[in-house]
Amino acid sequence: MMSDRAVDAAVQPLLLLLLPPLLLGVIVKTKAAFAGRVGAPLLQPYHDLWKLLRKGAVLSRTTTSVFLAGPAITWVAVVLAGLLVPLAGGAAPIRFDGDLILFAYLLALGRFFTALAALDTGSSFEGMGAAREMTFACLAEPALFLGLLALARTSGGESLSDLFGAPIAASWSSATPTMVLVLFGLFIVLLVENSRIPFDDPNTHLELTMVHEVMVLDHGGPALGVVLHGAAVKLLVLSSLVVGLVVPVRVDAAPLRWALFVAATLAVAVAVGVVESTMARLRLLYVPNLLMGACLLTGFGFLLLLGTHP
Amino acid sequence: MIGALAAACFVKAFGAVFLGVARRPHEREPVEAPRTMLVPMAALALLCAAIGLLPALAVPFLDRAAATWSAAATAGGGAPVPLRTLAPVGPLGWITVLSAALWVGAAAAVLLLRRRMRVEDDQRVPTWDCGYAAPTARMQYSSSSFAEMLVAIFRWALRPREHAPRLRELFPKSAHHRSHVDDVVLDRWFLPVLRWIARKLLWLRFLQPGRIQLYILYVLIAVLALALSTVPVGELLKGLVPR
Amino acid sequence: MSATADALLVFVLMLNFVVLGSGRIRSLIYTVAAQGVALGVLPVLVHPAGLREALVSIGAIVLKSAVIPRMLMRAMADLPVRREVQPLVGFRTSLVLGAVATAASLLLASRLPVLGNTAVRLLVPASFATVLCGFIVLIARVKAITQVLGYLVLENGIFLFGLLLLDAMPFLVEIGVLLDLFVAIFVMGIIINHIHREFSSISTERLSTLRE
Amino acid sequence: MELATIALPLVGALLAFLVRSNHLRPLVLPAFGLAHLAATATTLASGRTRGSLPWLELDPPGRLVLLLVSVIFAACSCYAVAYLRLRSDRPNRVFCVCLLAFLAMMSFITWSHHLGLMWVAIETSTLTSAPLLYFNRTGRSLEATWKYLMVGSVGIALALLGSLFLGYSSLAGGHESTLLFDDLVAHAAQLSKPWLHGAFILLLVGYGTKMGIAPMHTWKPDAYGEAPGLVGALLAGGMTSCAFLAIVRVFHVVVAAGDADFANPLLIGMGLVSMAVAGAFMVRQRDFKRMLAWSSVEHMGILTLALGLGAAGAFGAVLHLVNNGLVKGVMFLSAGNIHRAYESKSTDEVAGALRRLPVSGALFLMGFIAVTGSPPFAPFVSEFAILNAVFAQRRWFVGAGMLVTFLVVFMGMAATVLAVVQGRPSEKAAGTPFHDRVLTIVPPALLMGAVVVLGLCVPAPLRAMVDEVVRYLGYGEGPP
Repeated sequence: MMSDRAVDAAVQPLLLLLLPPLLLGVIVKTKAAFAGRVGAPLLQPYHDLWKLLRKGAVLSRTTTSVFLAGPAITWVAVVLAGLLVPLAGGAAPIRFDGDLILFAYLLALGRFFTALAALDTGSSFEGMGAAREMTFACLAEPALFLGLLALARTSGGESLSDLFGAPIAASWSSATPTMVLVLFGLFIVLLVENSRIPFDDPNTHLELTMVHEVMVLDHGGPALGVVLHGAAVKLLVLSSLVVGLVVPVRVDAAPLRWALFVAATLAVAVAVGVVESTMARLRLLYVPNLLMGACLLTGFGFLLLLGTHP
Repeated sequence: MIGALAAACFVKAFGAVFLGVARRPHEREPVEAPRTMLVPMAALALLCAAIGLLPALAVPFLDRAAATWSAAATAGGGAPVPLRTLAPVGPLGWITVLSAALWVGAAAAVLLLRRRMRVEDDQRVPTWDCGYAAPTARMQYSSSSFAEMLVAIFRWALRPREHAPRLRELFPKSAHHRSHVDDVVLDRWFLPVLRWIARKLLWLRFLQPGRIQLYILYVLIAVLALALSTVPVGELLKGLVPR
Repeated sequence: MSATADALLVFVLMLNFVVLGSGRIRSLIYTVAAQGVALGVLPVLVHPAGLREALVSIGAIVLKSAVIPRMLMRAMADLPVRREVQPLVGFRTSLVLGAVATAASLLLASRLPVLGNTAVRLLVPASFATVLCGFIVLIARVKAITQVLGYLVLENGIFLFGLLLLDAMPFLVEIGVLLDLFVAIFVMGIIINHIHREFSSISTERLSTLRE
Repeated sequence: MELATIALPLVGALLAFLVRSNHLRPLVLPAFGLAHLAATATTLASGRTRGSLPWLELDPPGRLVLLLVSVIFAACSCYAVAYLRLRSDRPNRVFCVCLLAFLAMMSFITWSHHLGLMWVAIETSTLTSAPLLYFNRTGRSLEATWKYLMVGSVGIALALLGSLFLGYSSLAGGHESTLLFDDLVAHAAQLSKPWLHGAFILLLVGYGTKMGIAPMHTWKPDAYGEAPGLVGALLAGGMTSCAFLAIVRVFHVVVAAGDADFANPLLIGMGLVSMAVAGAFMVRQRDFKRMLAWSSVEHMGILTLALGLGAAGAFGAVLHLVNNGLVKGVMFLSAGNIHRAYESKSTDEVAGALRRLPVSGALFLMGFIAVTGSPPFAPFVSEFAILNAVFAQRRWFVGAGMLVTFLVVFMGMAATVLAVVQGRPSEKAAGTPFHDRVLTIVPPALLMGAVVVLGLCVPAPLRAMVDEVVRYLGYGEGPP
């Protein structure tokens, strides 16, 4: 078995770095399909990234060193968060009790530095974006935490890897209502964190309507590349949470597991695409209500467990 | 929630103060604080970083402190039940590894990115302003505008104070809008309660009007009150009927 | 022998009411002096005549009926202040209060285990009544000099109760108590003079600036 | 052997009376004050506590109070020299004579072992202290003296009646009537209960009036507010302790008679009432001397309450008696300095005392911190012991009541003291001639030093005396 863990440990970082742009491509493809268009090729994001990394840079006069530090630190934080999550049902490369708290706060760290970088440019657009992002984060984080706590309660473990391994199948049967609530909650958190449609339109050009995009408005060249890749990895990481919930089946053979995982992740990407094309952007005032709803979902799920599980 | 609120608060504070463009021309050029003020701050920052990186170092101290405290908890007798020592609670090993990874990774990424995007100062351009004619420094997000959405969500608790301009003439001249949230707990509940109590206590002053006859009456009342308080009422009533 | 003591005690109780009812300060002083005389005689009657009892009663009579009243009269003489007693609570109410007080003390005394052998059953209620009347005078009168007289009546009441345990109080202490009474009245007299000089009136209404 | 501590001050009083010059007379005070302190020390060290007459004997609490009174008087007498120099415009013959006579009477109280004798001593001390109050010769101090004398005398008259009740209770109990403490304690079991209860109530009210516990406290704010700081220190430190000594002795008789559970609720009730009243009247108090008077009412309430707690509270009560005396000494002397320098007592005019009178202001502030029971100082130790006792006996409401009053008192006093100490002195205040002099600063500083030392560690001899008192009260070994 030892070699199996080693394989996992090796495959996970590679997957973390390579798979995410594919997810973006799949989302764009599904939206195009819905709109009856052919849409950009699946590998388009890889080309964008490659082009951005080689482009020259344009820096604003008002920015300080914080401006460049933002995207860099965000990227590192998100990648580290990725290492905590058991992608293919196995054990995550880094596993210890209480790492779900570290996971949430690594995401928060990334968000923190992106917002700082946004404020550094001194333009009101970035300020607006940062304000909105922080506000949404305040409401999304509790939903994430409650969801993870609910899972921890059902599986009895305290580290992410224990949550998502074998116990998921058992808890589906024993606490199905909770699992359903947590699933929806986490999916909404996924949408918020990656600023997908109901909360923010990733490819709009109207600055006033953006949330996440406007924060990275002033980044160009490699910095923008790093930011995009970081966002993609975050999408993968969060969707792996959802995948861990949805795909309870445990298969021993490593290659089969990984294949199953990739397929499931792509399915999630398609789901995101479907949501994006069917729903329109929510008015900014209603976003807090929806986020409150997510909190209630996961919170209620957690409360349901209080009676049953020790 | 608290973590995110804290993050929002510090982004606001750091951003409004340090980042962006100066909102008002400085009277005199801001100068860095003297070394003696910087060193202590730096030392503390390093200490935090050190504990973050190597929590295993701090654990023995904390254990000993907790042990004494827990031992005192059962001083009444019985073997002192030591609190769960900190060591097994936190996976200190992993935390050290991860924080090291975070530090090294971040530093490497920043340096790499900076080398890739070296731009001389003269080539710098103003921030992209979406073609707006005359962006002024005052258009930046100030701290209250940054927190406006959050304050709106928690309006029921924070009770922000608005100083909105009231438009009177047809062609309004300069207007200003200022909103701030005062220290809710202190200003809204604690001080008013104290003032009310002080007023109530002042009302008691009539007990000491300065007339000496009243003071002697108080002495008599004291005797009667003490006497009555000790004699159970039942016996008192029985006593009223002379034998 | 106890009959005359009882008569004297009833006389003291009567004097109490006269004190409460008297409207002029001069008559108030005379009444208190008379009470002093009555009290002075009592020790000889209550206890078998002995040198100690004789000395105590003589001391009491001299002090309570002669020295103190004269001092108060002299204090009154050089005070060109109106002679009437200013009651805070009307005379009639003071009398009613006095009656209630006497009744209460009689009742209280009846419940307390007084030793049967004392010749005088009336002694304890009389002392309580006098003490309470002293309080009433203190509380219900405005002029400072009437308060001193109220204090005197209070002391008389306590002196009355003291007769019960003459042998408990060493002679020296007995004289000490009397001496203290004299000095207290003396100091109060001086202060009344100062009050008069300061406020040109000895009514305690002027003495209420210090308040919270 | 008691001649030294009682007769000495009387001789001093006589001498002061004879000394002609207004200037030399104040020197008599420290001479006899320190002599008295020396006499007390030798008496206590030698252990000869039995007086020549059967009625004079120094029982354990008496020793403690004698020492406390002697220390405070020594400090006040040194302070008095400078004070009378500053007030050389006024004849101080009566003041010096009465001061020494006052000391003599207080020592007489501690020595007296007979209830009647003790009453005479207390009555005379009231009479000797009345002229001290009237030193300032103003209408207000006259009114304060009249009230002090009147309410005090009425109170003590009740105490005399209470003593006679006690005598009669032993007579009714079958023994020949006696007022000697030893006999009373010996026959305590046979004392007839109703007379004993009546006696305790009258004595508690009587000597409570001299202590200034509510509701008999009404004279205190006027008297301490108008008296010179020196007299206030002596009254608050010495006189109240003697009155408390009288109550302790009476309580000892009651405990010996096995009626402690009759007396304890009364004491605790009176204690709580006085603390509450003090707290209520301390809020928004603009005259800082009256504030000290209310603080004294509060601490007397704490003492009575602690006495009522029985064994556990006895240690705290006795220790608090000493601490309170010392701290009150510091507060009143420094308040006296401030009052003289600003020629006003109200916080409207008095500000910036730390700048105007650096040492007195600092002492006043430290006194405030000590009096409200903050850790480094002595009152914290005793108040902590008392609170410990309260909660050990599961008296939750009493404990809660105490803590609330401590808080209210702290807030009330803080407002006044900080208004006095901080800020900037007005020009008028800066102009007055009075400044910190050696003799006006050293005595309160020494007392403050004592308070700090007692706060850190109770020295062995004092500890022994306190334990002796606790044993005297019949509670065996006090808490560690």
